[in-house]
Amino acid sequence: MTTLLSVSDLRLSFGGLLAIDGLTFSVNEAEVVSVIGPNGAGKTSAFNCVTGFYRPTAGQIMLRGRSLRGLRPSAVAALGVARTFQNLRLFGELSVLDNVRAGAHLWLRQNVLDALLHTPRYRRSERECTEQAHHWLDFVGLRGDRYGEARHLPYGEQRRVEIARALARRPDLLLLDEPAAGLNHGEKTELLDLIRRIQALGVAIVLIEHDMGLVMEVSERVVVLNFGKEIADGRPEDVRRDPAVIEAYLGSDTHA
Amino acid sequence: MRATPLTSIASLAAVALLATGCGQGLLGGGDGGDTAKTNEPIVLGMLIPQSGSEAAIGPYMSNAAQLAVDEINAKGGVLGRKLELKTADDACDAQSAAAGANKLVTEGVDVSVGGYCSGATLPTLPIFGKANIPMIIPAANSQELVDQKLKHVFLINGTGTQQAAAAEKWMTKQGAKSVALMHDNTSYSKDIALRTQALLDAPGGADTALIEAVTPKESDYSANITNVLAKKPDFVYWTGYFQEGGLIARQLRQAGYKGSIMVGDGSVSPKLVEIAGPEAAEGVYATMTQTPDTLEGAEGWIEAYKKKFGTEPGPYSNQAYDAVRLAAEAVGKAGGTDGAKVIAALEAIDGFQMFSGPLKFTPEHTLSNGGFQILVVKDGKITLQDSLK
Amino acid sequence: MTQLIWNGLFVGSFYALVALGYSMVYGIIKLLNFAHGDLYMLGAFAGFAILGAVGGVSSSMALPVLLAVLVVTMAVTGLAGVALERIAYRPLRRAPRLSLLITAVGASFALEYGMRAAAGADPRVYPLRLGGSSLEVAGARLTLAQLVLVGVAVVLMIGLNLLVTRTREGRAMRAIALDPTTSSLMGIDVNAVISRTFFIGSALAGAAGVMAGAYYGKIDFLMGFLIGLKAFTAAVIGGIGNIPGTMLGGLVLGLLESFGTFWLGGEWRDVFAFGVLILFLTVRPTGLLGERVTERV
Amino acid sequence: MTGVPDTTPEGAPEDTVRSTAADTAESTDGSATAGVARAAAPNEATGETANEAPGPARKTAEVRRRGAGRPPTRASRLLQNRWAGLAGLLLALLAPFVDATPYALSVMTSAAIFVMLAAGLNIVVGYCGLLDLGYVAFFAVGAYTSGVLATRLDLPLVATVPVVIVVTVVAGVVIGAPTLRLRSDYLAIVTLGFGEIIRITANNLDVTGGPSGIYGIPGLAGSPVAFYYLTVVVVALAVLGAARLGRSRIGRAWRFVREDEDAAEAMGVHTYRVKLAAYIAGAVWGGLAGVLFAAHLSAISPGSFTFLQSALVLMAVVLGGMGSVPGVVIGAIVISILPEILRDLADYRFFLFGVLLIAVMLLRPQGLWPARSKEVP
Repeated sequence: MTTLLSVSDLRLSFGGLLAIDGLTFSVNEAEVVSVIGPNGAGKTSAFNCVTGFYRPTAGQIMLRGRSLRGLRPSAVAALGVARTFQNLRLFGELSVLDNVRAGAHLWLRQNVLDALLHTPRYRRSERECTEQAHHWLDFVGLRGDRYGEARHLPYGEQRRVEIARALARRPDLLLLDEPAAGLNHGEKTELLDLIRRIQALGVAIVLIEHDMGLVMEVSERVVVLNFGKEIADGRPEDVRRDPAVIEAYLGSDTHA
Repeated sequence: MRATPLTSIASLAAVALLATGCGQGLLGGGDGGDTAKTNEPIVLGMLIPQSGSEAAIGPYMSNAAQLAVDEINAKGGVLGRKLELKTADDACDAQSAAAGANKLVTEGVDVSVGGYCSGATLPTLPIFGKANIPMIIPAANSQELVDQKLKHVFLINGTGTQQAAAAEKWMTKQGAKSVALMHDNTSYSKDIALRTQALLDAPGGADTALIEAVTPKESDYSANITNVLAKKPDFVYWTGYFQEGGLIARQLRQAGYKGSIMVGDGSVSPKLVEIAGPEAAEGVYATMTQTPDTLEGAEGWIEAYKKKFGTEPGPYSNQAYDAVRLAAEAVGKAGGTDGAKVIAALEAIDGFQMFSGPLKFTPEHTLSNGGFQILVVKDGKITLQDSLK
Repeated sequence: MTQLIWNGLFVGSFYALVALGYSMVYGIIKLLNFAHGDLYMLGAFAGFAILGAVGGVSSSMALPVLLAVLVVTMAVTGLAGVALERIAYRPLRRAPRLSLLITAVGASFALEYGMRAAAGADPRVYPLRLGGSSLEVAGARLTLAQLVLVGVAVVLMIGLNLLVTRTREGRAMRAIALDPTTSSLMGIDVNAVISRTFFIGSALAGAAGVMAGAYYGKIDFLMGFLIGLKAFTAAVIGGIGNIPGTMLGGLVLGLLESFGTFWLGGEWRDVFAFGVLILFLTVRPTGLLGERVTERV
Repeated sequence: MTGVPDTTPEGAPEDTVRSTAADTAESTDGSATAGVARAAAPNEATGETANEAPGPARKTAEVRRRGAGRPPTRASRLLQNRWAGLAGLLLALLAPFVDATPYALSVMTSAAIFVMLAAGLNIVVGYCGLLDLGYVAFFAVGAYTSGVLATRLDLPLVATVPVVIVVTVVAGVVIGAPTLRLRSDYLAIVTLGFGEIIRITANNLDVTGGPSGIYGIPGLAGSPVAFYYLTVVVVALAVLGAARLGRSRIGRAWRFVREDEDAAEAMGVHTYRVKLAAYIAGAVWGGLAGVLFAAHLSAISPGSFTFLQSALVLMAVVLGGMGSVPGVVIGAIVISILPEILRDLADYRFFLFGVLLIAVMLLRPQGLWPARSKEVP
């Protein structure tokens, strides 16, 4: 198994507050890794560091031996990382198809002159782009209207569109930030299936999730964070029995 | 409307083609030419600001022009034809002016008697020129209008050069040593300042201490005034408009300036005194062309104007009045409204009586005598100080 | 030299007064109230109308009368600001920021040209003027009226600062600035506090308008446009949303302009001021006293 | 808008729908396969199977058949937009046959130039969501560059066009590069400041003729009619170009930025560069409009490039519908022709504009002719 992403000794502070305090983990090719932990543990911050939205205070982030630190998010995306957001971030007033076409931005080969003159290359690339968008919407099993505005879709469908958009990027690494939040039971089952099918495409997945059932079901490894510190990293069944994890969750539960 | 696109476009096209039959379209052909016009009125077109920042000026000019038209018509018109005045708004803006000029051309104007803002008048020159319409410009007077040496353009307002000459003459007469020139960075104002500077630069007499440009429409000119006073001038000449002129006079006095202050013709307004306050305005000189107020024997004219419009005449009323009279004179001399003949008639005029004195155009089509004189604020009123004759 | 400094401080105190309203409104609802400069104009005209209604006043009574007019005008422009927020801004609070900005531009036009339709394009002249003799201090010439105006500005600014830092009202404002949703959950009436913020900010602009009218004498419907831009520049220089910073920014901009005019000549003054604005926004967008926001790339 | 065909699928002849669907597929985001899938969609009921696509496209068509049951209004909508454009152009071309007086030509030429400005600003504000309050700066740069070169070097105006493009691109970069990193509301004021800087600079420099500007700029065509037609053609191409850009990869990226910058970044859109591209495109459009303006008026001065002009262009874009090409064209025509019709109300014009801006934002933020939110497959 080759390592795809390795994060070592990642630190991030906002002013005096230490949001991430020495996080180290790695993800292999086509592996599903979950990052769990109580609210405010620094999970999403870690995502934001990897994808370039935050600048880490210290530490290393390597993707296939290339450092991602200091790159802007679009440059990270260009290296094959795609993500979804904790609170849906669709382009609400654009059509569903256009949303997914965003994923094609990086590999679409056409320039301004092609667009102005409508060259054969423009037509070809637009055709391909639309085909791909339909393909990925089919892949995530979208039932709703693809031509209408994305914001008019039901919540669960919007989640699917966001994943389809990320997949249209054809990433090697997909970061999913709480994809099951707000989904009903049936939708969660479909999500589980979807994650497996994505993995089958050879895409590695890092998952932030609160639904332990889902986490235990799909993950090959689980990383547990608490107060910005990593407290466990291992196979799901091992992590589940880790006293530190139980403490963190029980502790946080009693306070909650 | 549920028509198919093709039918609707076809019907549009049909409507359009039908409409061309009305005569104004491309296929409509000419409108008969000048031959048919012998009994129609002679149309004078006047482009003036009726909206925008200078909107207040428009009525002064159009009223006076109308007064002249009515007087001439009362005496039977010109060549047996009546005069008719058409106005259009230039909003003191180039684009509106171009549209307005084209509008006047479309309405069949024979002579243009308008033009107040120089920047807005410039783009209208080729428009009237192409239509072979002579222009008698009553107010706009920037040097660019003259520099183009256009045959159809005549200026009956004093030019910047003439105003600068009057200013220099008065400064020398007052024994000024060191003159500060202030302008507002508009073409009219800057032109006078630079021309005054050129005259002052000649050996002898006063010298230019500095030229200071200010931003118009502001309230605080203390920074500019500090610059001016640092050079310790004994004469300050402001060539811009009264809004800033009043503030500058006031702030100069507040800053302790004791020397003379003079303003250009754009600042000659009772508002100048009001803004500056009576103390600060007292003794301020102004370079100004002859106005009804300062002209002996103009009382009757002012009365007629007041009777007709219920207000006092204002800036450029007399020039607008003269422009109409001059146009009538030239058309009469030319025996018709043919552009070339009217231009020739204008060039040949010698001794036609106007407010500014007997008229004869220079080869550049400007007044041979600008008629500038020096006014002064006395007891809060603007009065004649010296006619510089 | 001292003259340049005094000129700069005097003009700067006007900038600061107007900039405060900008800054407060921006701080609390992140709206750049483009029409704020026009409230300054509105204040000047309101003062003019009130003075006209009062009639002739002897010059010995000028100062007290003007102070009374100042207070009334502040109330009038304050209410106008509140109305502006209610009509034009509140319905759009959840709309995209672009809509809100465009509305603000529209409000600016409506105020300017509405005033033009009401009062005409010609400048008006205040019937009552602060004149007075001038005195010389350390090589700078200043008038008593200027001292009074600067004094009033300082009092207003100190009062505002106390209000924001020491009172319940101020705490509520700061809370909303940080997080409007949580604030409303905590029982703060967000709408009321925003209204009051508009009232205070607009009242300060109105006060500056009356002071300008009484000192300079000439008022016109476009007088708020440029000072609005300058006040924004001042707020950015000092740190928008930060009250002491904004005051400092006003004074700094006044000084910069004073010296800029001296060095570059009057025709380049505005280019200089806007250049400084762009420089600040590029190099230090948080301004002199603004705190750094968490860096997001 | 009367005269704009308001067709429905029922009203359009069947064969028109079919043939146009084939040759206009390129004009939408749709592709040929999408077009085929369209033909195969259930409600279309053409009964033709010859166009059935093989393989994956076929499959997607079926999926959509199951999922997205939308009435097939797209072909007619497509017709509508394309025909609306053609009808507008035809109208513009025929107008001089109705009225070719110098006045009408002058007003129509100005309106056409204004349409081009609005189309350019629409790229910046409508597509990309960046509020530019100093757009007239690019108009000025274009007009002055061509005017100065033409009068000082005695060049024909056409020869200045390449230089104008280069200069406006540079201006776009110079103005955009430092400011596009700012938050959107700061950007608004900074662009306003830049607009003023350009105007004041033109007013202060000698090479630009100072306050009185440049006069005697040569025209681009012999007669006003010829120049009008030239302007209409150039403007039509510019509008078409802006629309095509809007439907391309970069155009979508602009909209992604407008909708959500973070999400756009996450999808690999270099938001800064994309914004700069919008700015540069807007600058070039504005600059070329400036050349037409200089040729039209023959004299330009700083007074033509004030903040009011920027505000008017913005007004046209907002009124017509931000991001909507037909909307913006109509908005621009309304804004430029209305004052000519209502010359008596000139003094109230800006007051009305201000009130209208607020009213549009409050009541109909999408404008008169909104951008399509629903996609035509």
